[in-house]
Amino acid sequence: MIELLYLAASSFLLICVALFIALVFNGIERKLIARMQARIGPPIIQPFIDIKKLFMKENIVPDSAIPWLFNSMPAVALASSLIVLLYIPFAGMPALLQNYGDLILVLYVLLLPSLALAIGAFASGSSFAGIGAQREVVLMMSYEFVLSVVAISLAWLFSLCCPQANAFAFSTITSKPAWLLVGGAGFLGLILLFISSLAVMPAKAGKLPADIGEAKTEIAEGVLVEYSGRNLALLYMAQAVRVLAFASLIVALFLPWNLSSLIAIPEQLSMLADFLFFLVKVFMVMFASSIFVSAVTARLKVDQAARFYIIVVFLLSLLGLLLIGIDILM
Amino acid sequence: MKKNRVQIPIGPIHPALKEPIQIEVELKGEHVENVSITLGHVHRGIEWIGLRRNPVQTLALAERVCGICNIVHPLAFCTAIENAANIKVPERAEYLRVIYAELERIHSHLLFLGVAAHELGFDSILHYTWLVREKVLDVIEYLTGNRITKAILMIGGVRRDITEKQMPKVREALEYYEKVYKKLCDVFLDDPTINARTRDIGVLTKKQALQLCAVGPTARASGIKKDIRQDFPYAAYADLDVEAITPDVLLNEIRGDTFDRVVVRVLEIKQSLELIDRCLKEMPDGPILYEPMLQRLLVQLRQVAGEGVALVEAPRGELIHYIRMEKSEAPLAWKIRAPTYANLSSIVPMLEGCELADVPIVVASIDPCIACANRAIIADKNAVLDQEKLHALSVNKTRALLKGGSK
Amino acid sequence: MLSAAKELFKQLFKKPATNPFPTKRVPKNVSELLEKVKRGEAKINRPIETPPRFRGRLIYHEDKCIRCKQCVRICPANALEFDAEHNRIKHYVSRCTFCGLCVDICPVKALEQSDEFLLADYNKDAGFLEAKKEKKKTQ
Amino acid sequence: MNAEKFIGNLKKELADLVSDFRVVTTEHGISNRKAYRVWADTSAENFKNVVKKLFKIQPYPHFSVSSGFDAGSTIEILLHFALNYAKPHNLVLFTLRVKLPKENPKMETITDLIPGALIAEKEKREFLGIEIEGLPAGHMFLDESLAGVFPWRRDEKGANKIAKNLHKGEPIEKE
Amino acid sequence: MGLGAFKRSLWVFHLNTGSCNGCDIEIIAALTPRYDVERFGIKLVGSPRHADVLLITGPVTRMMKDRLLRVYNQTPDPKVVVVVGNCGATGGVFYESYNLEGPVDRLIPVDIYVPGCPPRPEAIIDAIAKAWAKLEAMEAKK
Ligand code: SF4
Ligand code: SF4
Ligand code: SF4
Ligand code: SF4
Ligand code: SF4
Ligand code: SF4
Ligand code: SF4
Ligand code: SF4
Repeated sequence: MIELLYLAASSFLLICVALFIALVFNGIERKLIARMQARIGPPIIQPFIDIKKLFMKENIVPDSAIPWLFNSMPAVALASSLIVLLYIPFAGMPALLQNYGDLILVLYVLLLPSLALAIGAFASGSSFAGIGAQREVVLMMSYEFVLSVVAISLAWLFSLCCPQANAFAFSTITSKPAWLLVGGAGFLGLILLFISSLAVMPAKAGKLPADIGEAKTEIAEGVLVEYSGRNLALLYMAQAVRVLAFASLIVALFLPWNLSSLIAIPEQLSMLADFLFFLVKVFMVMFASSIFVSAVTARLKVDQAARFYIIVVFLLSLLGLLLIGIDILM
Repeated sequence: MKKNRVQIPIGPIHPALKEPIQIEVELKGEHVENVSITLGHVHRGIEWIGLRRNPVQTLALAERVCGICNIVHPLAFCTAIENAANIKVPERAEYLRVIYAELERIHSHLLFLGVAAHELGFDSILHYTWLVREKVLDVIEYLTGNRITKAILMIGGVRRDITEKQMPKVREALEYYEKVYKKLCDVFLDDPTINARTRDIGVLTKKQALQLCAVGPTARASGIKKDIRQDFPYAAYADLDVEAITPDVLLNEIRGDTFDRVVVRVLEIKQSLELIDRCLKEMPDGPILYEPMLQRLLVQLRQVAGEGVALVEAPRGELIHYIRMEKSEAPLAWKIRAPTYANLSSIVPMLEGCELADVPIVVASIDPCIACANRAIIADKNAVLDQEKLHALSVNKTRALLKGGSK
Repeated sequence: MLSAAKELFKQLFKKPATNPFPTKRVPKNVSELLEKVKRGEAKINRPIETPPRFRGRLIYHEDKCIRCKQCVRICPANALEFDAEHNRIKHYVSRCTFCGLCVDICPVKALEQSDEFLLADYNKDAGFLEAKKEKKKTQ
Repeated sequence: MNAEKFIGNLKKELADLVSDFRVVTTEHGISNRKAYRVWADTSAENFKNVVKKLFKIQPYPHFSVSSGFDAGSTIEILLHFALNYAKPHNLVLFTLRVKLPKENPKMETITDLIPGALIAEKEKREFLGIEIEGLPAGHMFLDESLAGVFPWRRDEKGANKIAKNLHKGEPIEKE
Repeated sequence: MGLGAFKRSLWVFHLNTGSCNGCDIEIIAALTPRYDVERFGIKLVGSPRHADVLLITGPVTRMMKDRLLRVYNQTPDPKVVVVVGNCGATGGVFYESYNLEGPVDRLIPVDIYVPGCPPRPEAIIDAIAKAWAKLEAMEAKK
């Protein structure tokens, strides 16, 4: 019982911290993009201000919408993105829910926000939103393949190296960096997998060049078009958390090193240092895969994006799998 | 994907179109099956208003046909009146007119490039081009007194000279653009995403362009070497031997797609820079107004009976003004035909078969400025416009009227 | 793409091109700030400088005016009216197109254009031009 | 072909279809280069033949627009063509005038020859109340509330009765 | 609740009701690097439902009248209406016409006018500053 209470309390704490971090990162991102565009840009706390304001605004439900579905989906989106975070090992600490799920589950839960967004958009009854939702789904189908290949490859690798453990469990995968388990070919394979995961980021995060579901110039914010006030605020947060969750996932899978294990740090500070280092890693991943990319690309069309994921990125990840296979089997 | 069709109205208050115009595209899945255009949302009845005022007041009105080409509208209006009243404009004024018009072309084309980038979701480039554009706006403000509405033309000349003291700033701006031009080329002509989104999208064949009376960069991108500055002497263009730019200058081929329309405009920025440079050097001294006294000019205009017509190359293509004076304060007739009015029909063949995602960039690629097209035209409530036109097109094909026209 | 990416990346380390008018960020309290500016305790950033030929708000020199009404007749926006009661010209700022035709036509230079352009107001009739003002600009 | 020669041709070809064939030139620039404007009148019966003839002289005549106004007892329609284009400094701006009786203003469409003329013709129909034969029946394109109003007419069908002065917030008629 | 967040996060919907584009391009210019209104948390949004501020340009043509009213109603409260340019405020140079229903304040309540034809981008920023002041005054009254 105490255990459970402890779990609930720490989950709550983690969720709050994560929400905070996600929004700060979102603010930094907006600032950096502005700077790249030679602008001063909004203050870093802008996302907090925006959300606070949205909560003050009227929450309009369009006449054409199915109200309960329309109103519940933003909450589902946010909740599911937050839950993902509970499964991911943060900064070398074991994940809070590590005994209740594995990599496969996380990948599924990570799908939920996109699905909730699409369902909410369908429920709004607007044709713009409908088109946006269709696109969101098409895109989702195209990149999920890539993620499954990544998951399978890693699991395969770990199942051979640590046969006694559950290969899909985070505790196994993060127990040692995958990079140390492989030789030359496998190393190359891991690099390919890493790159393909990074390539999925813009689509997962709803950022350029794959912000197709929201394409402002074509379908007027698409999936979001009918949302306002509180619902919009929830979706906004869900979006920010989703990016953080996915970036953390990538970090957990590919960059699991801790600062304290690399350089000598006083015992008392090691937790804090690891945590900060983790954030830095997450941020680097976000910058490379999402922030910078979205500043320097145009929006692709759905079919272009889908083709890119299904053909280029998928093949890339398959090649990664193959290389790892070669490495393991030979 | 889905069998039933969805109708997506783009506009009249769609974020991609800053101006109200309604383009209704019928979709099958993501593909455009049918297009219809509705205008009239910004029809202010400018020509009618102009028939209630004296020509100098109307000049201010002509300037507000459009906030973007507000040199060329007054220029065409003045030229038409000068034609009707037999007024000879001083040579220096003709050169100044060219300088102002070319400054405007630079601003307008940069604006287009930014908007095109924005339609592609490439906002960083929107910010970049609009930052670059500020320089020419500064020069325009420096010379005329406002960034946008220049109020610089007057019947019989221009209102303000470019003095020797002002030259350095203009020159400095030209040098600045020489420098950034290379970067602009890199960004727009070599970028893979821009390429992927514009190559072979929204094709307008030469034949279609001729049939639909396309003008300006839209026509030139389809390979018609029409440019009023080259063809028809007005202002100092009579001395300048401008050459119409088609995309084959750079690419050795003409496809008439969205990319070609971008290429033409990028190249025309360079051309405008050269024209301004030449005018600054070759501009003769002398008066800048045929009649510096406004009162006397008005008295004289009240005596005019006659008609005049003027062609001018606006940033978006051929612009024509017709005016008829009948010895009274206000003109008897005034007709404006701005380039977007002529180019709008071309959108329909361009859009057929495109994907929804292509619609904004294809529409933007004719650089539509609906403000002008609407000042007089009205709308089709049903999808008639395109069907009629497509019908007309097929009639035309069978009659094989084109002799020199087709590719 | 690479050239654009390079440009944008470089920009990260350069100063932004923004002119921080009137303040860089939203001030905590605008009215307080304005008070402070009045007292000379705080400063707000200047807008981008207007050039000498700038066509801003009109200035009317009532003493010079000979009441010929040429300006009323030429104005394309009907922004000038002759106020018979007070025997002077009345100008509606919210109708004006700032074209300067009235300035050009006035035979005695009783009208001129200032460099004032920050004219936003809660009341559209607030801009009536009542008394003469000295031109601020030196050029 | 230079403009002078082109105009000679034009005059010859159109001799029995048009009247009052006038060439107006203006000079521009230091070089005093000439710009050529040609004006000609024709009848409602002949005007379409003139347009067809133009195709003989110019592979694809560029139709710029048509203007029109209420001249009291008649309505004048002017078709502006840019001919001999794409030849540096030698474009001929040809304006063909058709006078239509006010009681029954009627003319044929040219959209079968030049599809791009569609918008201009519709405009004439809306603004001057001209019947254009062969132009597919559209709706009233100005807002519904404007049915029966032809803004460019100077008679009782004009727009004066519905026009407003926004500064005063009253109809213009009152002035 | 405090209007502080509201003040620092104004989302703007721009509606052209028949302007000449002059004011519209200056509004877009205000977003671009030289002026960058995003530093105030101002964002142009594509749907009136997301908006706090309506920026209206143009003298309101017959066809745009209904749309103006609809957009106004679609915008959730609280909201601020700003008219940019003189033709929206009074009809400006188009003051007599048969196809205009304006000016804007005849149809919807307007909070701030920005005179100019078109106003410089910084005059629009000045209007925003006046909007802040107005919000503060509203809050002080409560
Ligand atoms: S950002 Fe662009 S598309 Fe969006 S509202 Fe502004 S101008 Fe329109
Ligand atoms: S009397 Fe003088 S001021 Fe009056 S209209 Fe004639 S010229 Fe102009
Ligand atoms: S279409 Fe042209 S005029 Fe219209 S808003 Fe866009 S850039 Fe401006
Ligand atoms: S095409 Fe017309 S509306 Fe567009 S910029 Fe030119 S004149 Fe203005
Ligand atoms: S500046 Fe122009 S619009 Fe303004 S009052 Fe003078 S003439 Fe009228
Ligand atoms: S034109 Fe000049 S002098 Fe005449 S009324 Fe106007 S301000 Fe006075
Ligand atoms: S100089 Fe001309 S405008 Fe001035 S008062 Fe004399 S006649 Fe009138
Ligand atoms: S106020 Fe002037 S510049 Fe602005 S839209 Fe109206 S006419 Fe154009």
